[in-house]
Amino acid sequence: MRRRRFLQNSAAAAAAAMLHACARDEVAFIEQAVARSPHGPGESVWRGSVCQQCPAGCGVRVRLVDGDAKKLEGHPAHPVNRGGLCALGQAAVQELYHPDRLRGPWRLSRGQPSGAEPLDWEVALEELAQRLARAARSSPQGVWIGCGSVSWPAQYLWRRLAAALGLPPPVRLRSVEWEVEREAARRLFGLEDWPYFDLERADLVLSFGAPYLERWRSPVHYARALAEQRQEPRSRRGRSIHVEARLSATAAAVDRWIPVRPGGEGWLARAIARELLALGRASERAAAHYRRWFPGPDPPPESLATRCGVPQEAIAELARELAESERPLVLAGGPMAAQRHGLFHVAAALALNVLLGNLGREGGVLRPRRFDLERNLPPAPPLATLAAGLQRLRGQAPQAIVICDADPVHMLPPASGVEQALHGASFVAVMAQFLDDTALLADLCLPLHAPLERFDIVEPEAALHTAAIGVGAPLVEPLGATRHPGDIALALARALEVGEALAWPSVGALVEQVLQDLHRRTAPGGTGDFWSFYEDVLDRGGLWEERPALDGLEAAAPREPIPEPKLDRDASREPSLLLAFETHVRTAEGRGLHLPWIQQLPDLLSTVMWDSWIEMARADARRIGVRTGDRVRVSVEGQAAFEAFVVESPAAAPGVLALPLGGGQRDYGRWARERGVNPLRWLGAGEVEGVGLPAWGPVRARVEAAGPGRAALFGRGLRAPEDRPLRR
Amino acid sequence: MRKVLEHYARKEPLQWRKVTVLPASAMVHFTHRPHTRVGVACPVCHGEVAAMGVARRAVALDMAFCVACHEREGASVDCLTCHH
Amino acid sequence: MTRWAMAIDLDRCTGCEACVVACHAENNIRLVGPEEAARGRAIHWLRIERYYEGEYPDVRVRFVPVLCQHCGAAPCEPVCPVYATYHTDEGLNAMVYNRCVGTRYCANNCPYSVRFFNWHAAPWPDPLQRQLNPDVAARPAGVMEKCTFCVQRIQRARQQAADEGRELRDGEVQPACAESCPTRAIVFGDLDDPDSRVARLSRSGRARRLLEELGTHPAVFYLARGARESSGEP
Amino acid sequence: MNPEDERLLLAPVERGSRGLRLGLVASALAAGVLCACWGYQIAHDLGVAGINRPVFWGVYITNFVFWIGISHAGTLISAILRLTGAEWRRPVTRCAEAITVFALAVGGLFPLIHLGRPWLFYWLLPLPNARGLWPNFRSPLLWDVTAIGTYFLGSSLYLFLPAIPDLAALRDRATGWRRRVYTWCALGWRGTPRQWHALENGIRVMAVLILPVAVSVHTIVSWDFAMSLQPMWHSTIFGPYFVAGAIYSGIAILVAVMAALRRGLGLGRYISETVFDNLGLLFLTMALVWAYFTFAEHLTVWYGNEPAEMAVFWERVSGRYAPAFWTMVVLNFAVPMLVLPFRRGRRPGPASLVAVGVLLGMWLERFLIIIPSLANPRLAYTVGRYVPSGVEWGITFGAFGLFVFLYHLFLRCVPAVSLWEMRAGAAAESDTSLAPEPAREGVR
Amino acid sequence: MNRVRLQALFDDAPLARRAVARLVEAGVPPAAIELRSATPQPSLPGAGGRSWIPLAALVGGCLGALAGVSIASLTALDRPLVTGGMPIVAPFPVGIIAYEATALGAILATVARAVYEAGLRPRRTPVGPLDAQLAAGGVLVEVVTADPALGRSCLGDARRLALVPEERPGS
Repeated sequence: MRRRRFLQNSAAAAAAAMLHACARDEVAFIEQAVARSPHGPGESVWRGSVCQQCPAGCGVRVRLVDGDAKKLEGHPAHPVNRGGLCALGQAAVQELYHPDRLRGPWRLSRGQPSGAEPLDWEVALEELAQRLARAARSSPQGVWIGCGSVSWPAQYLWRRLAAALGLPPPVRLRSVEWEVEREAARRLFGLEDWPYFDLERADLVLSFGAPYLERWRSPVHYARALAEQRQEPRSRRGRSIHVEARLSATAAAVDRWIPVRPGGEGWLARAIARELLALGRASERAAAHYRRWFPGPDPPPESLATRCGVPQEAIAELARELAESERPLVLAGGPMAAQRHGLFHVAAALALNVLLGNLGREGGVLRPRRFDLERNLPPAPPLATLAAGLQRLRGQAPQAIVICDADPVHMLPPASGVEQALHGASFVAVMAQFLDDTALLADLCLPLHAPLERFDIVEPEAALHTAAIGVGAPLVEPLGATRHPGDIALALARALEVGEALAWPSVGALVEQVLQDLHRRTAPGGTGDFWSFYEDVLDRGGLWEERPALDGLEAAAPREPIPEPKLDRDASREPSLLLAFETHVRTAEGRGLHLPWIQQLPDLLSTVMWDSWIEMARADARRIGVRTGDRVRVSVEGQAAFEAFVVESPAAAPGVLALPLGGGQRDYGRWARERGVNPLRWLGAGEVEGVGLPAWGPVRARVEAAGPGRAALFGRGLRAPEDRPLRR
Repeated sequence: MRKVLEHYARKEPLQWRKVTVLPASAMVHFTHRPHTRVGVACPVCHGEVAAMGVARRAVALDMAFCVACHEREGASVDCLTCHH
Repeated sequence: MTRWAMAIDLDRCTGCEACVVACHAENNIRLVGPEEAARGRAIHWLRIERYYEGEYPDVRVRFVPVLCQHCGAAPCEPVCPVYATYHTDEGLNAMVYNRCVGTRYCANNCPYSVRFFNWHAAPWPDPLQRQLNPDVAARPAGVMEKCTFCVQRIQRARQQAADEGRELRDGEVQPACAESCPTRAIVFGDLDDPDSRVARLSRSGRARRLLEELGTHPAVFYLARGARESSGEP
Repeated sequence: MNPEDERLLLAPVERGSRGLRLGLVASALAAGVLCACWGYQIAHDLGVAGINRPVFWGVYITNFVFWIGISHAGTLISAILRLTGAEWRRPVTRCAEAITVFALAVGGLFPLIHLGRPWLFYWLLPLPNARGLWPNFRSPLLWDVTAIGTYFLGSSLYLFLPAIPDLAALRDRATGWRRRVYTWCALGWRGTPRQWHALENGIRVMAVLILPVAVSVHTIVSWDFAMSLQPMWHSTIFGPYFVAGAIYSGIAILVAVMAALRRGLGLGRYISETVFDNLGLLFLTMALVWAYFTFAEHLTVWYGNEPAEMAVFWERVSGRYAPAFWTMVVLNFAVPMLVLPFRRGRRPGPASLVAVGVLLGMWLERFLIIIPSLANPRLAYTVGRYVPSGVEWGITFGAFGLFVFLYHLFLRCVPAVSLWEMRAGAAAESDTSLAPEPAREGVR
Repeated sequence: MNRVRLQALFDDAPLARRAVARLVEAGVPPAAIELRSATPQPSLPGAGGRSWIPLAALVGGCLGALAGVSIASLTALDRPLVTGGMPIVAPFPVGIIAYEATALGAILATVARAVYEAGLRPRRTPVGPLDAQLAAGGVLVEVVTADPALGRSCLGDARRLALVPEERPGS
């Protein structure tokens, strides 16, 4: 015992001393020292950090034993997740110790297994620098940088590097629907950001497609909000209604699910708006706005009803419920937004908030709050939108493409042209933790630190009514020769003699500087010692405002109308409609499917493990002579597409096939390799009107039996025993 | 002992080796704290390390040994106390 | 005297399954590949049971997170020929891997189907084993396993309290599932302490227990969906 | 009974025959399959079997119940016949008792085979240890251990005791090492009146004692299921139901084996048509008893209409297991009802065919009692499915091999028909045949 | 003087019985006379008499029951197993174990007693020329005596008669 205590004191002292004499690069080293040494073997240490499995930016606490990360828990005080942590977040530790993580730079040959060879970092960086320099000299426009990292330093430093080299700004790589939702928010509320939906304090929540209990925006935050909206501390239980073509997990969890015709969401919103206007619930100004967004004459009610597939009286009743509610709230988004008329669907739904007049009010749509991290930093142009980026990509094949921490090949439909561009480009460098579909097409593959191995600041991409950031420090030794994407940018800057523009020796230093600035701002007059503040922030894993604020939000003056869909008669003779959906762990990005914990997690509704599946109505299944677990062959628009398992669902609409997003990676580690189907390969359909992004959504398809299969279902039973038909 | 002094001279950390080990296959979770708290003397399990030239395993740490002591001292003999 | 119990608020549960992964992470539950999973060997100490009511278009879905109910009169206990599973003084339904010979009788006699068998030894491809929780035994092939209410956490908290020379506080012990739950639907605590949250919830009008009619006296309470005010809940 | 009878009955033991040697080798190979499969399973863990969650018990336990059932042939029947002094028992008892012993030996293997960690089976025995551990006598599995142990010991002795005089006879005829062995086994039997007296008394008392054990054994086996909460296991009539089924399958294998001996060893003269006729009637009775229990069991469930139980019920009669169920009904009920009521149907040929069918049917019955209940637990979410693996089939097949192998060994060591009981029978007959004559004289 | 063993094979029990009577009259000690048969002959001397086997079974049963009860209850109680207030000993199981133990005890006692009453123990038995013919039926009377003449006088009406010189130990 005495020996241990002695060790503690000495180590703590040493750590403190070095912190003060902070030669910056040591910080990482010290963090590890502090994290481990003062404690005896086998004792657990808890440290704060931030989750980077998705852009929500939850605060986490990490359990460390003998220098290994063992468990992640949500940080109870963090406003985003308030102690909770979703399945993907929990699984981050498994990603950290995944046997197939990239542990050193590789030279690849565009997907050919042959000719892959490991490199030294020096060589790799040298080559990347030269390529960038050459490309920048010949034609700056010929360099295309895409960034999907949720790490703010990574984004900032790459934006800064691009600016310093006179290259176009890096492109934000997010899946289509996220961008469409942003566009809708820009048009309706004039936000260059997503609005925050104050679900917790709303008493009637009507959501159009937005799977806010699955992976949409900030699932942990919104799930908690829904729970609070229902039970204590609320005095009266709030209601929640979900509108979607398929019974999603969200639809299953809310109080009522209203099935619509796929592609009918927007029309339902228009129909409700019509009723609301008729009921005179909307203010003059709101009504005027609405008219300018949707100038077209309202179709007659019955036609609206047929377009959305919801009976008129149901619509009327829904509208009345909204009108009578004190704090109604309407959410919209999700895969629905990626359809050809996604913007229409989202905008039409969100516009209901304007009619209901809940903008900037408790339980309504609020302006998100953020810390301005870059106020006192050298300026860097913002990330280019995906639409603009893809525009440029289609222009002329870029010479050099650099992708940072994203898998656009997997998460964007082929129509995006990313894959062709990668093939066409003369040089492709990819920074990734795993060999994903994009990294497979690279010439140069640079391995990244796992979040727990590096300094980071993460801003919740879907910001709340409370400004918050997560701050992470290296808590474990890097598994291999990996780096922070920001450090790579800094190294490149040095190599390319633009070092003075990026004057930080390491990301750690940048983080420290930002925190110093925040310290000055949050603690007026810089009261309190910075180092204790710094320690405290790292220990809590972030910094956030204690209480939420109500920032006003106004409907934006409409400039152009929202494009409404023409009534398209689909001539296709294919019998059924195939659509793709999100689950708690499956998104278009396909993140997390390389982890066994996620693969073997039974899907909530289908209970399928380890694979993709086709969900269909029992009657349809019987028609083609298959039952749950059998394989079917699916052909899309007449051409053979893929095979998958069938899962019969009592909730599936007749004639509708549903396929989960995310699967079908070509590699991505041993547990994801060639597993399942990536719907985006088959569901691509034209452009999202008014946004200029490749759309994907319901397509005409045909299924036929392909023999029995060995599906891994965890729970085959559908009905509670007492529901069993009594056949006496 | 001379080794230790040499280490000290070279200012290297000592390389300790575990001599008192419970195999993972035993599925036993032992922590010193509860035992030291109630004042179980170290030699009971570790033997008179001070008297040893080279540290070696003093007691056959089998279940009989643990259970006997637990029963003697009135500690819990619930399997779950150690096996979980 | 302590009697550990759990309350699960079905009105808060959204079926996100964070608890399921948390349980895997905490308890070193073995990795079961696709082939074995297809053969019905997947292991989830905690699962979200999903039941459909009605047919399209008016369908309702019920979620029930099901884990070992730590029954007060557990059917699995008397049938074990070697006391590998038995009742502890704190009301836990214990499972001692060392003692198990693998008759699997307990699993057959569990009305909740929450017991699992290690059909094979667990593979931990390097460096995955570095994540393993040192407080939880890695089970060998041929033994049963099931939810333990995270007994290792209970014991850790006990040690903590003892070192600080005090009693356990309500809410101090949190199983991995409860701690991870995004909606705080899972509450764990001592049923014998009338003021503990779990005890109060167990008295709520919404409180039900699974297959209560079998007389197993489960230690897990489910709070039915619906408004709280109508239930006289504290 | 004259010397060539003796020679004929002793021939298999003393000279053997090509048929016997062939059978011995073939069955040895089959038994080898069991060993190989079990070895493989121990090396690669229980996972190589098809059992899973929630179907934790599969064909291993099916076989266990089946073989323990089979074991009720001999001892029980021979005991009943002995006590009732049925004359036609004489050629039956020995080969019947042998069936019991070997069926128990085979059946007793299966609980070990199905263990997750078979090498720890001895933890089920109350062995003193320093770790403060003890088996749980509340567990039906411990009841099994005691009951089957007792039954095995008892029926082995019950087989041995009446065999002593024949062993002595063999001793007197044998030479060399065989003589030495038989000398030891025969315990110096000389056939003095005192010895005969003790022997007959012993046999009679044993017959009385073994009956309740036999009944208890399969009752307890049934309680393995009835003690649990599983739908359609938790039934009060399981005890008698299983015993009836056991005797039924027991008689079936007895008929089959005796028919085989009759043809194989040419014992037609001793195992006569009369024997089959009587056995056939007993067989028929048990068929009816079994049908009655099965009907009662299913009727109760169906009328009670308790959801969890109905799930299993429908699974059996109209669901995934319907084919097996109706095959069972045909083999165990329809066929016996069509054949056995008629004297010609009770002749060795048809009777043995029926018997084989019933054996298959009873195996299916065990299977149908175990699997559908497990596959449909109370919480319907966890519906299971079960397909036995190659290893399981191999072991099942090997078990039959092992049984036949042991039986062949037995035939090579001890006469299949009890010599002295036949002699006694013959003697008694001659007495009765002499009796009438003085009567006739009286008439004159 | 060297002794001989006389073997006489009689067709049925009454004849043998008479022969034995004659021998006894002639002063042959009953111990020197042994009757043998290949089937039970209830009418022969020594075949009757009361048997203690049932009593042995009873005693054995009681001992078994005792053992069963104690192993199922007492030893279990003696072990400090933690069962959270659940019973370690329950009446029904104890009953079942006791039942089986009873049967076991009784069976073992029966066999033991039977073997004892029959005076059985593994040993070689001398075989005379007529033993083989016993199987065909009849009763064998064997006398070990010093004068062969006695045999002829008393066993005259035997179906067959044989005389074997008694082999000495070591010869």
